[in-house]
Amino acid sequence: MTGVVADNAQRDTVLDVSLVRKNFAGLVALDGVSLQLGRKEILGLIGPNGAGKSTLFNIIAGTLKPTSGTVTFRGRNITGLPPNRVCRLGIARTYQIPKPFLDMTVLENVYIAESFGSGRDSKVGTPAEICDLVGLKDKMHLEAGMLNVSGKKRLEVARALATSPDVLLLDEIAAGMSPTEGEWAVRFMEKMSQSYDLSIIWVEHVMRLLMKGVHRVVVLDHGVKIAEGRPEEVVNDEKVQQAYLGGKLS
Amino acid sequence: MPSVLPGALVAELFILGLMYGLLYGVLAMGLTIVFGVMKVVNVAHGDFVIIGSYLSYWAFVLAGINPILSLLLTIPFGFLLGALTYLGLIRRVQNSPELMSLFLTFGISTLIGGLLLFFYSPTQRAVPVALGSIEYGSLSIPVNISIAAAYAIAVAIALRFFFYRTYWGKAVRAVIDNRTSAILVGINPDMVSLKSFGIGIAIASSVGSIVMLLQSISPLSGPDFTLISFVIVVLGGLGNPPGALVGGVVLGVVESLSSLYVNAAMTPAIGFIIMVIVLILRPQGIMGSRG
Amino acid sequence: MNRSTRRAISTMAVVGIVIVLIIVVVAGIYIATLKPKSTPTGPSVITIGMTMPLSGTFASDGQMSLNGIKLWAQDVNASGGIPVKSLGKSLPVKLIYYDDGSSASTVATDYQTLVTQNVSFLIAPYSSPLTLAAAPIAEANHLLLLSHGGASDSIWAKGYKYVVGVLSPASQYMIPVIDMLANMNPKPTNLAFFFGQDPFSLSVMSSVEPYALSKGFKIVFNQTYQETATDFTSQLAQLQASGAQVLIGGAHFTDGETIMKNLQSLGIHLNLVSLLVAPDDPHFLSDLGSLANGVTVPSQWEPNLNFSQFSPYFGNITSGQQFYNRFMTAYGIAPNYEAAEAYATGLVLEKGIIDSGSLNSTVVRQQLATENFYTFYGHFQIDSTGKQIGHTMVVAQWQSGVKQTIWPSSVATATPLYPASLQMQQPSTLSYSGQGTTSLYVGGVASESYMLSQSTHAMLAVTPTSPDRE
Amino acid sequence: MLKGYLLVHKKNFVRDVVPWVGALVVLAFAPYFVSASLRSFLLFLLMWIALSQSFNIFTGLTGYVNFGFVAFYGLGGYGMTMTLLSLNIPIYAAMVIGGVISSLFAFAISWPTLRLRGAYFAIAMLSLAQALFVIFDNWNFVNSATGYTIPVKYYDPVLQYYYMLAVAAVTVLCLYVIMNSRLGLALKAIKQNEETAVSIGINATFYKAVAFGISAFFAGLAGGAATWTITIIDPPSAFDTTITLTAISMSMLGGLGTIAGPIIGAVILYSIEHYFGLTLPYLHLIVFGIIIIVVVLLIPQGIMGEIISRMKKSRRQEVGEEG
Repeated sequence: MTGVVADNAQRDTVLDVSLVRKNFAGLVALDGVSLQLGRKEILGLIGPNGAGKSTLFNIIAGTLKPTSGTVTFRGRNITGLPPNRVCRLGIARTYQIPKPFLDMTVLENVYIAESFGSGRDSKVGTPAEICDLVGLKDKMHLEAGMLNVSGKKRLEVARALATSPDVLLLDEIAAGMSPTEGEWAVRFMEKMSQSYDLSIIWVEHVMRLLMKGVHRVVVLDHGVKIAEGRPEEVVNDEKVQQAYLGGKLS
Repeated sequence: MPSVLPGALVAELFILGLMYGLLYGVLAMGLTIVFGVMKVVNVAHGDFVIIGSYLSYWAFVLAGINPILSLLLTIPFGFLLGALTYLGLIRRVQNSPELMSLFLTFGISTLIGGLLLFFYSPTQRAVPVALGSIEYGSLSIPVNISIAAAYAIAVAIALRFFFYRTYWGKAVRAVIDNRTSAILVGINPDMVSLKSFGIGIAIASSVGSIVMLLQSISPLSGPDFTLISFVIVVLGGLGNPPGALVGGVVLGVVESLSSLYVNAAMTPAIGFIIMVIVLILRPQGIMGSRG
Repeated sequence: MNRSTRRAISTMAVVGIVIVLIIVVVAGIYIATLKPKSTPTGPSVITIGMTMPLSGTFASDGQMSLNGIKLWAQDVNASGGIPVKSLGKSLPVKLIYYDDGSSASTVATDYQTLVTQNVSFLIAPYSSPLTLAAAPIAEANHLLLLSHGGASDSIWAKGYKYVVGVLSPASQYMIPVIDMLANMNPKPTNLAFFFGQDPFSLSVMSSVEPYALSKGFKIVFNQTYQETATDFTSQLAQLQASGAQVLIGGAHFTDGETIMKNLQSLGIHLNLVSLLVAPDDPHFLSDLGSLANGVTVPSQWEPNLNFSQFSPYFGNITSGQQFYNRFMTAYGIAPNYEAAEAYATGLVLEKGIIDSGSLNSTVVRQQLATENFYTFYGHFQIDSTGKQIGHTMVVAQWQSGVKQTIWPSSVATATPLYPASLQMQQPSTLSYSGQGTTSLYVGGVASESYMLSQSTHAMLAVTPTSPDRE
Repeated sequence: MLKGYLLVHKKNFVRDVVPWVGALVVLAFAPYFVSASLRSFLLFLLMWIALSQSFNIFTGLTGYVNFGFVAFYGLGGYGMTMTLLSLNIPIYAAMVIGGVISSLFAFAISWPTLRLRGAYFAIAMLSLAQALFVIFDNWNFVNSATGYTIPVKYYDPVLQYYYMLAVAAVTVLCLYVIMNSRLGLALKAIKQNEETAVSIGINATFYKAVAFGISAFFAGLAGGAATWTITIIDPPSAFDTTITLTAISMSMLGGLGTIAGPIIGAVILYSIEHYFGLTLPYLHLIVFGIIIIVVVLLIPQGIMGEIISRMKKSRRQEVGEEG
């Protein structure tokens, strides 16, 4: 199997996105984007609105099929697999606009994710423990619809963690959280990544926060990867500055 | 007996199908506008057609008014009825899930059917208006169907004018296109909904008047019209008024020409089968554009 | 958390109890309302049960039939009831009837209910499918089921012992029309068949097709249609192209009218049109006006028929005209053959009870097997399966606003209008032919209907086809 | 297996099960002490319970409105009748075959139709059922418009009652089992948010198809039992859209997605239809229409849905106090 060979060769690459291209009715949303995610790595994915970040997430998660290019997860080609298969293989995601099961309690939300997510016991813990971890312990029995924005974002994270993922796709988790909560999120992700062998791709608009939390940054603009590297390098990149029109990055 | 040449027969069937299709299309336009603006599937559409038919029937019986003239009665009446139905009932479920409006209009349909049956009995009604046919060589084109087609074209032109030349028409188009943006540019969506529901029902009940020229009706015929409209609307794409016209013509012509090969008893299945195929292959309708 | 789940459980239990309570209460109310009805009426009244399609597809036919039977019951009771020898006295009749909404499943439910309500005899609902739905229940409960509006031959092909037909079966409907056409001058050669896709019409078609071929006719167009279809223009355009001279077909009411309207709008020239059921109804004239002219219909009965010279003759009503007038006075609308056959069904039952002297369905059924008599409706005689073999069909035709009997010539009141094609072609202008007849049903139901009398009505009423003319 | 602490209603066998068993026992002995006409009323009430409940199994649990529901009923009826007449097997076996045929049809159409959502799915199913009607009406293999009659030798109203009771009871039981199973959990998630459900690994296509098939199976069983009782089956009665609409109205009035809801709805609406239908034929349509409109406007979740949401509300307040 070539997959096994690849796995041996690049033991540290968990997720490999290669030359992914996506057209929507003639519009190019992604134009040959490649990126690699290492084990226990937290990768920041940034770019102005319409850069193609969400499209890339949807392609990795299986919601969209790429026009061309491949997504390889731990040596296995997962391009075009349906989202439920992708999730069961070990890639979990959150939504930018939280999409919980509104009429279920927080605990039930997490429980469902745990029981369908990976098909094995969660490596993170029981549903109640996960609720505790993300700080929703006292709201466990509230219906998800009753949570505030911050609570819903925490629930997104809890639900994703409950599926026992190896790769976590975080979509603007800190947006809607207070600065203190944001700090917590950064520390939390750091901890999760280390304790549970979790690799993370993190899209965030609150740059200041993101720069603290991630090991590496990939910058997209108009569907093209324009920069990649350590946060401080990327911030000073000319093309990135241009893309953001006036250095909003600092 | 003068025997018509097969070529002429095909031509005649095509023309008949085309003219029926135009009427189908306009009937369905009422439904599709309502769906486009409000995302309400109006299951009671056909029952409003029957209300129009009864209005024309009584106008004829009591005052001897020709069904074509009674359009002057059914159009404003239909608009008023639609506006009132919107204000009293539809408005309350507009923001609920689609399911709820489906159920609500189903309730309205049952109620209208029940009321008509209760007051007028299930006996069929027809207006004894006899119109001949126009002969072109070996073609004979019925006058009543020609009138129906002419009316359909007139409505289509009037709607085109409304949609592209008037403020409210543009507002309706804007809401169909993108409700949120329409609200952002200052369009009052409730007013648009009110007017489009009124227009939808006015079209339905005016078609009811025209139908009196073509066939007998009874309080039980409503759902048949609803079903035909559904088929057409799906063919043309839900919420796409020009699509409805195209869908209607396609259905009319296919039904008419298929009668050469298929026993009449199978004809009603043709529309349904085409529709299911279209739904599977092109859920956005044969017109092809999404939204 | 425990507290809340426990509360939830008890609420679920409460809900369960509520359901049981609802069932019990509804059942209780039901029993309470039923008790008085189901107490044995004893021999003080003859109870006859039936359902009628008063809503749904067959509603207008059902209403006519119901009126016919109710009129019979009224007449019998006015004359002091039916003498029952075994009881030594006359008993009045009582009708129990429900609306079945033209639905076979409702028929099944309602007849199951009826058989528990001490009925002595059953009358079938109008139409073949509904009669077929009622038959097994009558059969299993050994109750006589008289069919007045179920003509499909299949009803008598299932080996039922308790189902008796009063009307001619479907296979007989179009036979006299073919006989008549064979005698026409010039004799047409090309026939078009266009029947409805339903058991009754298919039954008619399957017998007329071989018969027409045996008489040397050619069938140049042969299709069936859905009764619910709203338009037949494309089929009729092909019919025209096929060179057919005569159209034979139809199913029930609405479709028949639609065929006529479509024929007219296409300007099709035919020598004759003969449709099932629809043209017999007086609404056919009021709905279509002069367009009705020349259309023929195979009929079970016409007002101008007179059987009083035949014997044995039974019944208070001596002629079709008398029934016509009687019905007109009672309901304000002209009877069609559905009304007449329903009334005659009552007469057949009456005769069976009188002659057998019993209220036992089995005994009366045996009696009816031996009967051979005439009523205003015509001859009654059944074969061993219960199928009607005595009664014969006639052909009627609309002529200048009057429905005339045109075949067989022995009972004809007018000569056939043939070829009738000139009436099919209307001028291409708007013309109102005749005024609409409007019947306004008050209260909707099995109640009487009131007429807003119009000129058509008067035209229908004044059709003095006196019995002498026969 | 589900972990008990997560369920809204923890199983309490005595309180949860006793009312149901009680109702079942009462209904089981009913033929011995009620009049034949009441028995016949109960028989058809049970048919409507079975139908509205099997409608509920799919639509109530997934939120997809199946406007072509009657197709399952009709196919079950035809399947039962045709196997009974041609193979001469026991009625229950014929009924099961009818259910299986109906279920196979559901699986066959699930791939194209279940990809559609909302109004599209509703209209597609409505049209499919109508198309089936026309096809059966013209298809000689199923005796076209004439249909079939069940011979008198099979007539047995008491046995019919028990069969219908069994069908209704099994349907309700099955719904209960589904709701408390992994399948039920998956469907609950799909109903609330299909996209999220898929994103946490739920194979929505598969679970929806399974629910569709189960719903069709029980509707087919009920169709078979009903056909046996009615004794006649032809296309207009087997594919009568009114059956779909009645099942929808019943489960909606009672509360879609609940166990008791469709039963309550069936009891109320069938009683109305039965009483008014017998005496005032058109009035029951008016009453039906008004009930539906009022339910949609005032209690869109139905009677049981309303009760449950009030329960939740009070629990929420309780939790709020505790927290």
